[in-house]
Amino acid sequence: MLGILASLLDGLLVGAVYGLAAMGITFIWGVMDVVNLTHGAMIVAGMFGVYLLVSAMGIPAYAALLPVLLAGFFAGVALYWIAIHRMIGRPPLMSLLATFAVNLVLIGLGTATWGTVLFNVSVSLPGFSLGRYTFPGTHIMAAVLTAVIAGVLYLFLYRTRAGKAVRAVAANREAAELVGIPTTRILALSCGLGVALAGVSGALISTLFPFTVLSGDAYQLKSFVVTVLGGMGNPTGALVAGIALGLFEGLATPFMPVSWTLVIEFVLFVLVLIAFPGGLISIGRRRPAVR
Amino acid sequence: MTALLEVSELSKRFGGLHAVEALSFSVGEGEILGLIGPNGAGKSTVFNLINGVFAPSAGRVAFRGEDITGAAPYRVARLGLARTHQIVQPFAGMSVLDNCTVGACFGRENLPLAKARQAAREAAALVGLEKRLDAPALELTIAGKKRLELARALAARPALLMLDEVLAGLNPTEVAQMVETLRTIRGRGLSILMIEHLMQAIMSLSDRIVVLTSGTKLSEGSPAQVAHDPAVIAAYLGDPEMVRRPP
Amino acid sequence: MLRRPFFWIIAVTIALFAAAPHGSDVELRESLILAAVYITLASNLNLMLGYAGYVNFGSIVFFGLGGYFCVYFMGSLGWGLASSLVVSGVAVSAAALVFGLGILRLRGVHFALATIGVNEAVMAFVTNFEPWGGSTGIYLSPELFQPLGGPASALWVIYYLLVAIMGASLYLSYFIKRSKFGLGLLSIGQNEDAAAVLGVPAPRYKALAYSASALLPAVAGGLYFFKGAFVQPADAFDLTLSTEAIVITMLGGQGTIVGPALGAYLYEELRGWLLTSETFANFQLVVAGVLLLLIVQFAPEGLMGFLYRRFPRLRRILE
Amino acid sequence: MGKFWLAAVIGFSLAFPGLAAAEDTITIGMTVSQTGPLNVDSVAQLHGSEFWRDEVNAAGGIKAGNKRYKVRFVTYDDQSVGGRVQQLYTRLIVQDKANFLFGPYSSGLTATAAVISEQYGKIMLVGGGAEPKTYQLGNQYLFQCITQADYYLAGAVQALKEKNPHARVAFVYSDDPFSKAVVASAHKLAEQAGFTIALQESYAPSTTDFSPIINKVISSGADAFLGGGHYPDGATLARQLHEQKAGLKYIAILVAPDSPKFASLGDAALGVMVPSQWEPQVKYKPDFGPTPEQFAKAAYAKTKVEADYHTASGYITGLLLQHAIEQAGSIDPAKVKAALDKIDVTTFFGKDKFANGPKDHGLQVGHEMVLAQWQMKGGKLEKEIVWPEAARTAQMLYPLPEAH
Repeated sequence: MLGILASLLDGLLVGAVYGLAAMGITFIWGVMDVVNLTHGAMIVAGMFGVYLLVSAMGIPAYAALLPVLLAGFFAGVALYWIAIHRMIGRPPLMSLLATFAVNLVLIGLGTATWGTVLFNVSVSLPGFSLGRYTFPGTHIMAAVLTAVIAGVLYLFLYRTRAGKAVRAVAANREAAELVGIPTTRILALSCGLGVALAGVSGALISTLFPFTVLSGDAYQLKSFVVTVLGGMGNPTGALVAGIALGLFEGLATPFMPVSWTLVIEFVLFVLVLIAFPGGLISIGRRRPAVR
Repeated sequence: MTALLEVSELSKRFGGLHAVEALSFSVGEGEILGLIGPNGAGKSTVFNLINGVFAPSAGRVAFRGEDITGAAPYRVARLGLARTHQIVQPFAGMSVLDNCTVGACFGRENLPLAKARQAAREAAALVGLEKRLDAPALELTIAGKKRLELARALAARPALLMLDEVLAGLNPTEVAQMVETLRTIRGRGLSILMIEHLMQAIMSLSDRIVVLTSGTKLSEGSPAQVAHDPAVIAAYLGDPEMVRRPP
Repeated sequence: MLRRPFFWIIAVTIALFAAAPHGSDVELRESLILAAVYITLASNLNLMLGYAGYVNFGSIVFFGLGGYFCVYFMGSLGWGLASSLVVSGVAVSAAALVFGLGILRLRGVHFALATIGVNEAVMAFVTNFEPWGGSTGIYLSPELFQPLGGPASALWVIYYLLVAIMGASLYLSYFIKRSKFGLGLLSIGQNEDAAAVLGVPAPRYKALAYSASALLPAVAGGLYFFKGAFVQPADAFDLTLSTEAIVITMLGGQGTIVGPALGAYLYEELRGWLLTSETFANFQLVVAGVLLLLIVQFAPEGLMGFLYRRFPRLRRILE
Repeated sequence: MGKFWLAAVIGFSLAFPGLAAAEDTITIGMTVSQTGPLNVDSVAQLHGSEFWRDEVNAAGGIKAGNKRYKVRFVTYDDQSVGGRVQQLYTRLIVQDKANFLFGPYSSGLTATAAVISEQYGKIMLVGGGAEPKTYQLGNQYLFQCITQADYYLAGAVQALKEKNPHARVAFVYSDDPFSKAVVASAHKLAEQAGFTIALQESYAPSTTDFSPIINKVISSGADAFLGGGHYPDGATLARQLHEQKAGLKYIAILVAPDSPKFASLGDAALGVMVPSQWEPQVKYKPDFGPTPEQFAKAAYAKTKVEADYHTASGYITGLLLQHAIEQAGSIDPAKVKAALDKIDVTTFFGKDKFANGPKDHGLQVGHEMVLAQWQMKGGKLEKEIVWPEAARTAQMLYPLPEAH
């Protein structure tokens, strides 16, 4: 029994990080109908950001979060102007391919500079244990920081003018323009925020697991699943769906071979897309799923 | 006169909003029925309920005796019921000819490609588009696109043609041409169910008129009867008594 | 149909492909095999992407399943090449019909994500499916090449079969485009709701197109993995391959027939050259990425779109 | 007029014989995973082969009969994917006129490349394809220079038997051809050794978080852990086993712990064992070629990184080919193949012998694995050989310190 409880708790902790990773992609999708295929590469950039800062300047890993967040924001704004600006309003396939192109470039540069060698940010925090099961401090800290970041994002969206502008653009870009919202600037800001979220989730993940330049793909795919479960374009939904997915993995593992959980995850992914286009957990904004 | 289209007790609710409430009317063989009413009366919704774009909350729709309530749009079209859109929906990237050929191919007669192209040319000529056959649809003017909507529907050689404000946005000469076209079509034994705001056009074209307001039928009858029905005047111009009261 | 010039242009292309390596130039054959596979993938993807406007992101699942069926029939059940290929093709397009009825109710990016989901679900399933060797995959012994006259001549037989499959793909796209079914697909691609109102049976046509776009890639997959004498889940259901197929179709010009074919050939030559050139060897991903970014931003209608704009008369000759 | 030129050419060539004979060289072709997930091990293996080539050329080339052949490499990037392998190997054979071939990295790519090499009767020495199936399909020109997958964990099972005959073993391995083959045979050996199999789990290579699996290991009450996969997953497993205090006394993980970078895991690496084809501290007495120390020192001098077994595997493929050419006294493929078939030698890498029955030609039957363990030596994490007895350089740290 304790084993199942331990797995559930693990699922909750890591599910929160899945949720944070997915928030980046669902945020950009929600605001500008763009599927950001550089998401995986941006997560990896966040990981390497922490590694370089920690090894170069010896600062503790968690202190590197803020600089990575800022760097991610500017990278996001740059990504907007390079790949996404001309794609706004055009069929989603175009932005899909534009971001895919940037992803190719990032992976190419990453492999050329760092190869696919392993990197590890050694962080250890006292955790707590439940019988024979231990919960590393790093996982707990990651979940706590995720909650903090999600809270800050919520406050930004619902308690600030810029947040209101972002939500307006998300709801209807043309209408927002008519009432005087500088949509281009808001779109660039949102893209910056989305990539910053991806970067910071990468930074948190780097404190949990060793990583290579190619670790991004697994997280990108996981983010797709979480985004769809949470309802496309719904950041709070993504966080809750991330936790739900983590709990599912925690719950399923004791009862069946681990390799089958992936089969179920993707079958669930397709079924939810068909049956609940709005996502399983679509709290807050209801968006017409089929446009 | 057997009823071509039979709508009985038709209703549609979007959440709390009763867009259409227990509406009944019918369209006879070879008849032109006008459907009028203020904006938001639910006219376009009725069209969408008949040709299956929306599934009705209640009521029944029968076409030539066959129940088509909630049937998919393409099944309804295949039975011979064609319609135009209030906001034009051309196949922008395809030529005018191809646009019409789609109508001919998949309409009532389900024509093979070669015959369908021929039917498409005839329909295009009918609405005066014969010189623009190879032009991509997106290059047409708004009037041209309206004509294309009509041509596409006609190419399907339907038994019943539903026109959704086909005159809206046209200048007077274009209106006159379109009315003339509708008259020639009428001559071929085609029944028409028409939504229109231009009173003199719809009054002159229709055999009968149904007036709709906030989803319910306010009045029905010949154009003359409806024009003098006090309820209709009130709905359009406000309380008739007001005319007599001193300022 | 036969009067149209494009019908003969396809015939000439197939003849060129078949004659080009003329028996000795093995290296050219290997490069053309990859080009033929890419052309097959891109042309069949174009039925969904270019005609019906549906982005099948996970189209590689047909290729992978075809490969697995064929290798399993030959390796474990001892069937001949011909029967394995035919049954694989039919089985995969039937499966596509079933998948299609489910996911074709979705549109736009939701459909694209669903196709990714289908591909990943099938890969995860195959990885756990022991009769197909699970994660080890299936190895084929060289003896299976004997009926085709040993490995050397077998590779030639496989080459000609792949060229035939490529030709069939081009003709399939061509005949569909000129048929009533094609007109229906194109109208769905332009505006699905308006098409339905005009009587186009959208659900049935989409499912048929999805199933048709699965047949030839499945057979090509069977040949490809038979040639490699080994199939494992990671190679068979590699998402980058179907993303490349989309890039190729966009590069060439979606909705046209010659577009994807030209795009596939150019793409294959480019990647082949990048890989074997010293200067770009480890930057080939970067170069491919920058190139795609420029195309999507500045020439979204692709090569053919650009050519049609510059030489409108071309539109009557090339389709 | 013609005679004058003729005389000049002869005169010229006499004056510079070396130049005239245009330097006899043999070309060896191979593909390398410069990009994609297999990049780390594949490039390490390439460095080993290049190190051998440079040494041979420095010594004047391979002596065959009265001729000396310089070695030239032609390599292409196969991107860790089977798609282009056949195109590239065809190019190596046809356009680059490779006399001999080295295999690509990983069993899957080797199987695909074999179709081409077999067809042209080109000898292909494989330093990175452990899976035995490819050699049991009737291929005639393949030679596996490293121990096959089935024996990878054999040493770890026997060593465990000596330490704890009633061990409860957890097998957790990656869903890929290599790891599955290794664990399948290790499972049989473990049962024969009388262990109880507490857990048998495989995970998708893309798995990033192992905590659910590790909880399962804890629930199973296992005290020995055997498994892993290729590169990133092995390291993540080690770190999470440590962080979640799985309470294991014995941990052997495939491939990942062999790289010097594994030490960056710190305490999580302490006591973790890895089956290895070769370690710098092995004590083999070579019939020819460098001793293990000489190789280790020279390799470190060249690459500034302590040689891991992938580098050694790259070097041995070259050394065995060289030996066969020298024995055959010619570079004629048939003679070299005959020499390779008869090889039964000990080098810095250990014993090497190829099976040459019809059903297993080229399979490696001579080479033994060693078991290395990360131990704390003077405050620094070092790899020590802890099994077999003959090759031991330090006592095995068993059971693992309480930290685990």
